[in-house]
Amino acid sequence: MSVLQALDIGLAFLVFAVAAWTIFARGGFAATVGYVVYGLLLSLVWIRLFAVDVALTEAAIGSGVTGVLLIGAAARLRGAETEADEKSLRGLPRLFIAGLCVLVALALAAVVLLFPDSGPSLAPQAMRHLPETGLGNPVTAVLIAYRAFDTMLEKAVLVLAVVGVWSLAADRYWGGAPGEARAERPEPTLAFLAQVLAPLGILVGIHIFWVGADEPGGAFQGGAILAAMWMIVMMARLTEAPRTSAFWLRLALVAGPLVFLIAGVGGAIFAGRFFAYPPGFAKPAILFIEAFMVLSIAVALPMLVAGPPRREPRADRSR
Amino acid sequence: MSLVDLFSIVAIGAGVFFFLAGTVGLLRFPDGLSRLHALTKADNLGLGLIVLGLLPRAESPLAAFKLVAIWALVQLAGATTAQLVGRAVRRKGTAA
Amino acid sequence: MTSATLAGLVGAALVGLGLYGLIANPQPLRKILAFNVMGSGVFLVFGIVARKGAAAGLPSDPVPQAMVITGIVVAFAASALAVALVLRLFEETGRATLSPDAWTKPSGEGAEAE
Amino acid sequence: MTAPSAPLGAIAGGSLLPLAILLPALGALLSLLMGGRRAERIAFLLMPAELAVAAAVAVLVQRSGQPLVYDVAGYAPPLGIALRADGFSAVMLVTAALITPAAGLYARTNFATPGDVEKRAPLAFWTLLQGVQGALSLIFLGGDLFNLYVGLELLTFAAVPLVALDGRPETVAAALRYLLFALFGSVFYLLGSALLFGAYGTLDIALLASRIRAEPAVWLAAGLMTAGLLAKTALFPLHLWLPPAHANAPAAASAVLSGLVVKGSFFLVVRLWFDVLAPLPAVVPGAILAGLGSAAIIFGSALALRQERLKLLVAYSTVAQIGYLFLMFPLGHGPWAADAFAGGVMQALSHAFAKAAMFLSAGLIAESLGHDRIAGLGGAGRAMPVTFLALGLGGLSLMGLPPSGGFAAKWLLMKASIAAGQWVWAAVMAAGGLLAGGYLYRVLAPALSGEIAQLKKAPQRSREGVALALALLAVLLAFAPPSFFSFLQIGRPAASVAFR
Repeated sequence: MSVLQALDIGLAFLVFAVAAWTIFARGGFAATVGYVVYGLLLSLVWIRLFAVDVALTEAAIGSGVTGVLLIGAAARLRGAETEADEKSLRGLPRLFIAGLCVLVALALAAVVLLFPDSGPSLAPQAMRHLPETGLGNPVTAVLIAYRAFDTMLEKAVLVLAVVGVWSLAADRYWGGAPGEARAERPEPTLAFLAQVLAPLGILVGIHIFWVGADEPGGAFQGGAILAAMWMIVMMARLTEAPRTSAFWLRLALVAGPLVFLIAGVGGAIFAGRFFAYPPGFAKPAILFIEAFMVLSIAVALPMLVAGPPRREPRADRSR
Repeated sequence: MSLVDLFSIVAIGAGVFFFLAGTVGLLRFPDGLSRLHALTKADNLGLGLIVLGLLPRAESPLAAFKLVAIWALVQLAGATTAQLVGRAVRRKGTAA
Repeated sequence: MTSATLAGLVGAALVGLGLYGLIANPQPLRKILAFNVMGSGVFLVFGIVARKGAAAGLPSDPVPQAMVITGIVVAFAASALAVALVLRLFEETGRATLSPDAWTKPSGEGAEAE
Repeated sequence: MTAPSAPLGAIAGGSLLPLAILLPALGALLSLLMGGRRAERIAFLLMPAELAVAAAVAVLVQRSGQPLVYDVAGYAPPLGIALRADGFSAVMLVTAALITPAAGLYARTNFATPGDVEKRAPLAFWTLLQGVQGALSLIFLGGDLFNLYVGLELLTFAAVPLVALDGRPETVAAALRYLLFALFGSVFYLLGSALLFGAYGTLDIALLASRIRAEPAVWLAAGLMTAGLLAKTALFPLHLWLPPAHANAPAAASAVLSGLVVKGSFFLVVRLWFDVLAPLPAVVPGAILAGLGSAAIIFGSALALRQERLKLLVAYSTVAQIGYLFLMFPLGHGPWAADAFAGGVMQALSHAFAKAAMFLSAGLIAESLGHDRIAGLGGAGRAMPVTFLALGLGGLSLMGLPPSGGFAAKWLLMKASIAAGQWVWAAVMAAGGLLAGGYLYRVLAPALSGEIAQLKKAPQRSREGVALALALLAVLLAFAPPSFFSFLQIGRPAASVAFR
């Protein structure tokens, strides 16, 4: 036990140090790389907290997909940071802000330490209702059954974010594909990786979604892995990002929240409550909804990383 | 302590040693390519030994298979990254 | 000290660090990084709440766990929108700064009086 | 909110509550899916239905005299999520369901899709507009703090891109700054929620209100959540993002952002202090909030006086008018509580209508003159009298002159603060009214005198009508019957109702 404790303390220091590096490093690119490492370390922390579902999500989305997004941005902004540097805060205001932040952290730490070791919990209630859902993983039950309303709306948040990102395109590119058009042949190494990894990754993604009903995993984590596979294939230039006006793309984007919403209304008709499941029919309904959520996540995350459309729609059509 | 435990300890210990050596190489070697060399060699061996040490402790054949799969995936990713980094270093010239 | 309490302390420290970066660093990309650090600190606070709610044979309360999963996805979407805005600003002006005098016309149109 | 929820949950009307949220969400999803001109059609198809649902919710709340409650998915809190509609929710829901279509009608000219080819700005506008309405409905009805967090994020993601819709660098920068403030706000709100969950094992508002005690975790959570919500509401000194964002957005978007979106986070500050934390003694926090509000009134108005552009002036006046909203907080306990609460709500309503009308008018003025410089407004009022009538009637409410909803709001707040012996708020309100008179005079006096200005193009009658209708609604609030005020108290803890 003491070895584990030592490891915990070491992990805590490491997380803190890498986070500090992310905040204080001079170069934006270096800080971003630090952030990716930080995300991976955090998933270890989540495992130590016995929250494997969260650890998977943190590794896939918090560190992985967010890392790709931020590193891409940092690479493009590399030249832009020197000028802004001059305006960074100095002297008293900086000290004041630092003091404020330390105060917030200390107050928070104090309150966290005051929490009793066995605090209030919804775990018994979550377990009591678990048989009604036909699921074995209580986290999935919370996400898709007890608090289904949250999850459906959060899928709508993803869709709105995609609309927001796309809306930043120049008018002439509207409907076109995101990402630069490149005539180069695919990078052979990356193409090899994509060809080997993608089929495997797709299997793993679907597996993680499928076992999520009973074990750690689920629609978010599986969808994020599928998203990563699509991103690798696009990065290797084996395929291009689709046109943002493509109907199939939009259908895939809204399918998750839309099917969830329709199922929610169906619950009002067949089970007497919005987002309720008819008794005995819960598990198939949940897996059905989750399958569309996986699809939407797998499409929305790469689209959010790819950014606004950057190519004229007509040029694409002639392809 | 059984023979299996001893095997695990030796293999994982050796794996950790290789990781450590690789990290030292990454920090101490003079140029990009030799850093890369140190890192990839040590990581492949290090992770391989750790997986080897863990294999006898796997709960089921499926879990053992997953361990080997992790090692293979890391190999694949490592090899690709090394290629890409190596090319970037060469393109930049000796400056790196 | 249990690992949950330790994680809680780390969470508190991360919130402080992230808050500092969000306010004090002038570069938008660094602010986005800081927002993510701060966000993960908040998620860790949820994490220790979940861990301390271990009951009914579960090592961790599933409800806050589900909230964190939702939160991670939302934080990613926020980062994506922010990054898209920063990159758009950079493409339009050649700079990525929030300071108004860098991109407004001399008349100060649209700039605020600070 | 302390009433037991179980028997009320059985009321069939409760199922209207999820519908009020799901209809706009469905509209936003379908608009993106169908694309092109159909995005606008879907929006206009659904908006009457949404208004009908909002009105039905209000009628049901009025009939039962109690809040409507609905446990989504059939799981009661704390495990599940409850939606609740009290009097305040219902009036805000109706307000949003009126202003959103008004902004939509006004925006039809700017965001039309002429051909078969989908255009960027129209598709984004109609999708996001419905997103805003869905998010606001969720915020007004949500009974669970985490569900409300999702609502806040939904609102942020719908509102921020609206600011940058025309793509100029200054609007992109304004949107980015807005987003960073909003994200800061969300994270703080979420952190506070985490602490409350850690302390009480629920995020349901009614359950929290029955369990809450004055202890460190609660005070820290309250502070964090309030700070986060204030950043989103743009209360002084966290207002820096608002003027550039609201002044640079397209007029229809500004009307929604200034009229409604900031009220969303304000609504949650009220939920927090009047429902979740109601049992706590809140003298000092209330005074701090009102102090910040007072500073906002004075600074916002003074800065509005100095602006050279009409839209910026209107935006700074939003900073000031937000200040009035916070004067209700130190007056929440005592015989005057009902008046103070009604005054705050009245201010939220009248400002929503008045400010939407003013931004729409300002947009018409900018389009007709080709600019919105205040120095160049001479004689414009004589060229487009209806537009300036709408602007002026909106201004009446901002100044707090009778007859207007703004007058009713400020009078109630003043009455309450005098009854409570807290004269300082009354003095601030009087000063704020004078300053508002000053900045409106700067706009209206030259516009209504001198040679008739030459217009580049005359404003469309229908769009002027929309602005005028909103301004008239702001005026009509002055004639709200007493039953309206008792309606606002539905769902309030008995303490504040008893003294009415």
